[in-house]
Amino acid sequence: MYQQKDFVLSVEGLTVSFDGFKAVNNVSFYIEEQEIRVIIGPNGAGKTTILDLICGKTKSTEGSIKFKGKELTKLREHEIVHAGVGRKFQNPSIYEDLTVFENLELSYPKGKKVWGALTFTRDQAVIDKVNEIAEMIFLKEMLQSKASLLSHGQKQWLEIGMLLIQDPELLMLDEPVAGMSVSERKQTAALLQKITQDRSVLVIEHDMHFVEEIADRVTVMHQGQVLSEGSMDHVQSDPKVIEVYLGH
Amino acid sequence: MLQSKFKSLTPRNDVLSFVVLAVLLLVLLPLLFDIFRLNLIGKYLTFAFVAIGLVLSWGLGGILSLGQGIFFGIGGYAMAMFLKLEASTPENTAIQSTPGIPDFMDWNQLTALPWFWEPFHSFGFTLVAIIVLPAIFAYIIGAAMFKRRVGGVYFAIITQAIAAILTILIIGQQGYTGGVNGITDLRTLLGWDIRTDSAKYILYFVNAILLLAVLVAAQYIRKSKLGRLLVAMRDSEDRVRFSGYDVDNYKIFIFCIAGIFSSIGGAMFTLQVGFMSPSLIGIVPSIEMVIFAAVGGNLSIFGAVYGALIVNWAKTILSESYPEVWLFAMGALFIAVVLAFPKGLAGLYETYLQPKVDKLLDKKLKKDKAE
Amino acid sequence: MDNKISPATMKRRKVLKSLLAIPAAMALAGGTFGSLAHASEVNTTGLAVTDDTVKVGILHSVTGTMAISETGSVQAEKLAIEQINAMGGVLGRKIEYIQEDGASDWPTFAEKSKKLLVNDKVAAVFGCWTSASRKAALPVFEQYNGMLFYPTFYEGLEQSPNVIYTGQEATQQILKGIDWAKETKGAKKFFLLGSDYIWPRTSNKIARKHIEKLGLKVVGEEYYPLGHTQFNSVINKIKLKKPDVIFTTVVGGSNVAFYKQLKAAGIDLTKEKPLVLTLSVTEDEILGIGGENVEGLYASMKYFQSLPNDNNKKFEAAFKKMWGEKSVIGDVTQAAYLGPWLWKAAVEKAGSFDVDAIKKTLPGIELTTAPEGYVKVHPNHHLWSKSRIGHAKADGTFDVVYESKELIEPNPFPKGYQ
Amino acid sequence: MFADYTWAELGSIFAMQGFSGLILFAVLLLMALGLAIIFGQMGVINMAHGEFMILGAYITYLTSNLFADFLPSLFDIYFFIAMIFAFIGTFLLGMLVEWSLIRHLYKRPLDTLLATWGLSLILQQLYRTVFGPREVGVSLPDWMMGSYALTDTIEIPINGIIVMVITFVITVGVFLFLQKSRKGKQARAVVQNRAMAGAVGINTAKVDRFTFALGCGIAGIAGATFTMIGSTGPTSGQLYIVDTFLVVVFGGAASLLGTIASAFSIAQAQSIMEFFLSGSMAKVLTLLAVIVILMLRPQGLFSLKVRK
Repeated sequence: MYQQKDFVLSVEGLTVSFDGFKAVNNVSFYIEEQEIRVIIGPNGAGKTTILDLICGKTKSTEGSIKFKGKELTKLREHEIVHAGVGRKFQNPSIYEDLTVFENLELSYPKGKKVWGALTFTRDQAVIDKVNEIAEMIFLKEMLQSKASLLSHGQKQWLEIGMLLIQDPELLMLDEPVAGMSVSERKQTAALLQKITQDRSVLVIEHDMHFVEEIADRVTVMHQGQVLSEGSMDHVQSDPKVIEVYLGH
Repeated sequence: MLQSKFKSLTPRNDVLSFVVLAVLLLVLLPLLFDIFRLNLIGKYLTFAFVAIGLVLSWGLGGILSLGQGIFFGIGGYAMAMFLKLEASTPENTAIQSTPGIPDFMDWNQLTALPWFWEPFHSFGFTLVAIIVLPAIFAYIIGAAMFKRRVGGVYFAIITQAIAAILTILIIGQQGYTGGVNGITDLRTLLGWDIRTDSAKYILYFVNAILLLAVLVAAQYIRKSKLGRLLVAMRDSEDRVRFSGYDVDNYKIFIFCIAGIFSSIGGAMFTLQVGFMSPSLIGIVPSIEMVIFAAVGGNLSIFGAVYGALIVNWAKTILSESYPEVWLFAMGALFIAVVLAFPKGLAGLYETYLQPKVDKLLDKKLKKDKAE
Repeated sequence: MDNKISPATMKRRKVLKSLLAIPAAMALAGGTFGSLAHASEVNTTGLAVTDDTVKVGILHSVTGTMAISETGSVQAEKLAIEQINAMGGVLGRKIEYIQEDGASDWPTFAEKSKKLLVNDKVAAVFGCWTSASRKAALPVFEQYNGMLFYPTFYEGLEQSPNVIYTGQEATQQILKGIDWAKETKGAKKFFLLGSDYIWPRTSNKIARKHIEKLGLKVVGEEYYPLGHTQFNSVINKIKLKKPDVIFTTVVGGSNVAFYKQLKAAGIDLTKEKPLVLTLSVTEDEILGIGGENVEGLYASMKYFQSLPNDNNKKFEAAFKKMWGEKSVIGDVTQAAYLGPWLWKAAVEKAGSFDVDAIKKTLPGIELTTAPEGYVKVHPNHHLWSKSRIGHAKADGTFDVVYESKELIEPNPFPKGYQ
Repeated sequence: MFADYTWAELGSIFAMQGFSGLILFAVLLLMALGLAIIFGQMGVINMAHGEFMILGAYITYLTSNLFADFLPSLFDIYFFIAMIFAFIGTFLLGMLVEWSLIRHLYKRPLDTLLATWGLSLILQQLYRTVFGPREVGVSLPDWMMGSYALTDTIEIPINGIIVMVITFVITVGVFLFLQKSRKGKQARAVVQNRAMAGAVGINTAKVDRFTFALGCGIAGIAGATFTMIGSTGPTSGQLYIVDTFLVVVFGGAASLLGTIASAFSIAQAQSIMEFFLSGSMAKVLTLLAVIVILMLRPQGLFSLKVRK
């Protein structure tokens, strides 16, 4: 028990099967406070499924996910969010028909019940917070544009911004730099450095340079199972990992 | 500034639309038409209540219900039950074997009023029922479906099937419901004869004002954060869900609102037309109601009103002059709406007329803009 | 209701009529009546009557699911109007009709009734088919004091001063049919089957009461939703219960399905084991079912196309001349044909198109030229008519195998049958 | 209710009732097969499905008149030729509709609902204008209409057997087509991943048109078959539409096996309840049961569990 107190997230024995196919098979790992953890692995290794399981999008078949001592597998999606877990999807998922401002505003942690949403007013606190986040994600100038007009990279940032405004304790990012130009990628890395300071982060990424840049620890997955775990150097020298990557 | 919204949603345009519609409904139409036509318009407008509800649930929320006739029927039947009880005084029904109960019950050998009819002696209860019953019913359907993530096409087909079931039930339980004939021969409301021309005028205005009130409510919902959330859900439901919203509740809420609006329309239908029957509940009327919203433009609450008016008007005129071709015309209209102008009348307005209107307004309101 | 007419008006009208008769009109009128009065006196309530025309309305479904059934009525009404015009019209005025489409939608019937009465000011309306459409339109006719001639056999339980019911109400159609089945065929056990709405349910109620009164037995009673097309289960039930008579009130598309499936299940109607007695299959319906599928079926109604009297021969010939050799005439079609003739007789007897005037003259109006034979309007606004049983042949026509001796009194609120 | 009957009687009634259930199963399945392709595979909500069926029925009617007038000697087998005509006719109309209407709407499934509803109104009025508002009687050769006495008390309707045989053949045909033929594989590929299918050289427009038309053609065959048991009029098609959609949805839209299972369970449930209850109540209860099950299991009876 004492051990869990140090961990923000502890995943134990997590398994999910789709019609008998075990997409995630008996996976366990632990994330500490302020840690940046990156999950890597070939396509189909079960990385995204892990995130789906943590945020409640997919229900696990077996195992437990504890977030600050709270069992997440029993909670519904929005309760998991309220518990302090934020998640960014692989494809930027934002509200194309709304402005950037409105996109951010909707993620502001107020008026999240039906009645609250009906009576929600846009007060100065909201406006200030949105401006602050917009500044951070390089979209200050775009606040009144429709989100559909943003570039791919800007959409990624916007989604990250939408998470930041909720101030989650655990931030989960699914390929945050995929499809970005080199300069965007640099900006994103800086952004991540900045925002990860006071929270734990779980990232899925393919780009090894990027991983090296940000990761505290790395978990390598293969065929639904954890293949190796440790520092970047450690997993890079792990023969099992080498075999999987080179064997392909 | 930050308060500004989309161009298409600028309050200025909405205020203008609202004023134009109010003038049309409250001044122009009553001046232009005799009470017969005006009463017909009143009838068409009761469908506009449903169409506005559909704009909120379908247009904004992406929830297409093919069973809005259910709610139209709940309101319509609630009102009809009250009026029928009032019409079935022991004096009026003296020739029956059991005087004092509605005539169709007597024909079906009922000798006492069924328990669920009893509360409809009270006008207050009836008014509450018109709002609360559809909300409860919509909540049950919505909770059952949305909590299990039934959506889109499935939801449409299931609501359609529910409308079909309800029709079969009402027709089959004729002793309690009046069966396929519906509840007819309604005469007075709290002693006030609703069949006279003056009553019809008054009812028309009550209906029009209620409609405008519903429009204001719809506008409020649309402009609130909840309205933006619905749009957001349509774009990316998961993102909303993982931003900490219980998405299902929002869907249930808006479905309930749409149901309540429809129910008010149904009640006003009964008052103005003087009867209610299962033919307004089933699959065909329910789909037609969707079509009113589609013709108006499924994103525009004002368009919904015009859609209901114009489609019904066309139906009446065409079926009077060319009974053989009106189905062709209706069919062609629906296809045209989908293929040629998917945003409906509102879309046409936005593309062609609104820029001009904006220009005009801009000129006049330059001073206002200076601040 | 303000149906009353002041005695003063009545008196004035009579005086005027006798004084102002225009002799020249005699020739025009073709001798069917004696005088041609000025429009203002035969029409004191502002109906659409001019010196040489009078407007009436025809209100049936031309579109929608009911168009199937209502077409024949429209044709018959148009034929009657044409014939009346050829004879010189009504009170010397040609009938012009305004046709409206009820579109199988009950509110539309109410709406169009109102249009005909309020906007077009028609002197009479021939129309409605289903009870639901009549129930929807009825308050309109009562409120605006119009006159509706309603052709369909129906469940009764209604009697409005503003409607003439030219079809049979339920007891007229049912009682004699059951008597006949008992006496001629020795039937003891009945199975009642109907579509699920008010007419079949009321009819079966009356039938059940009567059957039980006769000391016979009802072994089953079943209803299927309108438009139902699967009857195998009920056919099995019928086989299990072994009734002598299947008494059916199935309507519309379901009829086609029912008889086809009955035949396929090995129940041969010509063997009469059991015998099938229907209230709802006329020559019109047989067109859709196919004569070979209903050969041997018995139908209880007041009219069959094959009635061998001269009136009917003339009517059939005229109908076919107007609407084509292949057209068939069912019970309702004939009843619809009576509407304009009854109205003409009542108007001419009253010497006025005023609805209040013809309300007074209608009871007691007789037609000796009706295709079904002699009919007479009862004070309850239904018709005295005969009960007949027809036996269906493979060519889609009926042999009339039974005809009540006397006219049966209409009894829309039958005591003891409710 | 069974007290007065012998076991033999009861036995034969239950046998016949079981057979009724099978016939109903065949009818529902045949109705739903075309839609299972159009709605289940392509995602097009074809509200005009009933009207396509009725077109098949009208073609059968025309063919029967043709044979009665010109080839009376072959009247006994006209029905099978009529079915082929019905297939061709509805197939061609399906291609026309896909080309003019549906292909613009693949990304907007709910809009297909509105457009095809408009189409169904137009078709209904077209039938009314051409064939008149009355139902037409389709005469069938005598051998198709009788019954076959299995024992003294068990009689099997011949048309029921024919419906079952036709349904069986069409179902197997559709199954083999989708699973084995090149065209069928292409059709499935397009459904599963349009972009990818296009990229590997499948002419997706052509495949769509063919698939849609095939669904319509099957509806035409169904319509032709139903002239044996149902009515043929301008609005007869509307009678089928709710049942048809429910069968497909209940089965799990994308699964042909599901459609079969769903038709079977709905048919048996309805048939059994009809025997013990009144027809109306049986219908209401069946529909309710289907809806409740769908609420508990929205993906239908059979569905592929996939990672979303």
